[in-house]
Amino acid sequence: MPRIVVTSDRFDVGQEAARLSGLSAGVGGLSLFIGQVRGQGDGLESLTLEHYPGMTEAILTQLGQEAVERFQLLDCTIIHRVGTMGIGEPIVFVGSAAAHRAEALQATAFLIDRLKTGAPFWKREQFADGRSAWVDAKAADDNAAAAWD
Amino acid sequence: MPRIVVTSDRFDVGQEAARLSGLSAGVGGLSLFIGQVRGQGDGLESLTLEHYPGMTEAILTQLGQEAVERFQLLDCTIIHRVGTMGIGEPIVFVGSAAAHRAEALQATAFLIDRLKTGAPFWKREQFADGRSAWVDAKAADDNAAAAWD
Amino acid sequence: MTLEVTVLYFASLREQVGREQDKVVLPAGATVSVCALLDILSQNDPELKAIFERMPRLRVAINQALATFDGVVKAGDEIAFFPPMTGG
Amino acid sequence: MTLEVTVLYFASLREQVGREQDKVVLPAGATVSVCALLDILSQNDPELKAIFERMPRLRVAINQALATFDGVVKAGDEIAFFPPMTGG
Repeated sequence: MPRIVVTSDRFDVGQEAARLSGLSAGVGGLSLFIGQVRGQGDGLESLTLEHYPGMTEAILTQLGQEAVERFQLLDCTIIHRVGTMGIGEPIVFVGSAAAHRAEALQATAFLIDRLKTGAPFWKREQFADGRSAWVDAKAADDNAAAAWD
Repeated sequence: MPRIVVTSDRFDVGQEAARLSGLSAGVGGLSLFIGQVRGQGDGLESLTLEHYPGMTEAILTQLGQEAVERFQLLDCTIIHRVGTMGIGEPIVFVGSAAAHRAEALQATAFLIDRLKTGAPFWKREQFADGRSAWVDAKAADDNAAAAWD
Repeated sequence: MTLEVTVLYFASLREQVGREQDKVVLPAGATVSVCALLDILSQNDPELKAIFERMPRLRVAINQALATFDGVVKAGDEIAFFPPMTGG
Repeated sequence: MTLEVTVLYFASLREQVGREQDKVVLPAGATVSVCALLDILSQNDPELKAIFERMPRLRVAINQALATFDGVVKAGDEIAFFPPMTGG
């Protein structure tokens, strides 16, 4: 069963890796991705993530199950934080465990690409000068997600 | 500077992730891969990794530098264990930090694909019945490495 | 049985609308699409109409699953409108 | 100055050879390729010749860098022979 967590708390990368690593003797490779708030040199100070409680968990569960089937994973994990996060703070964790590396690597890329435009999260940026704005959806992200269709 | 470690000790995934995460405010994505000894249901009990001291570190450093340039990484890490490891034990850690996810994900796939056939490590398998044999090189691994040429 | 549906707004849409949700009563006996629901909302509140018109990439979910604008809305459903998602 | 080179063997090759290294004295004045070095090793030790012949995918490194069999070997060099690598 995919491990799906939506939380305002930080996550522990070591613990998450240990869970995937210990799923079964058949695990040969883990692929982990961590997205964090990137300082862009434009005065950005923090991001606030809003989501649609209930739908978020449902979509992430479906996404995880799709990845398990498609890439023959032993399991996967998706953790997404909500609320306000400063520069350098983790936003999202995706992890895939498979018998072989190719499947694990592909599944993690699939999960993060699909999650960006397919799960009900919205980002707002706060700047040092007090400005604040919703982040626009990027066509490149739509293309990356569609490349897995 | 790529962090290159060849060791018989285990590594700490959380600490390695933290180093990459904290490199600079410009880090937006980390991609980590961990390879571990996979139980194959054929009586395999452990692997022993032999290497060519000196050349191993030189090759891994070159590989890391190539990844940093090619994928515009902020940095990367390669840790490879040597000696004898039981089923479920970690063998190799690869981590890449980039501004954006695509570069981090690609760099990690590049590093593990190239490392498998391009760095002087050799695996020997030990089985429960006392048998022991060197692992044959796989054509699929050569092809995966060559796909990055 | 009530013919009411719950309409939710998220992110920039929620901010523009100025509230998190509306309750809408569906016309009895009719099959109502998401498009028809948008018309009802727009008739009830001309400001909403203007907001929807300024948001060409509006997305919709019916009962927490992504849907299309010809999707059918039934009494008791939870319908959510929001801009393109920007997670990860 | 000595014309000696160090030859290292790794993994299954080391096991078959039964030792980790050889010292080889190069012929004075000649340019010696890796292929020529293999010939010298084979002449010195017929068992080595048989082992090399059984290993069609033999790899070579000169001074810890991967090399080809037409690579030039110089006095003082460290030449390593080994089977295809199987790391990761």
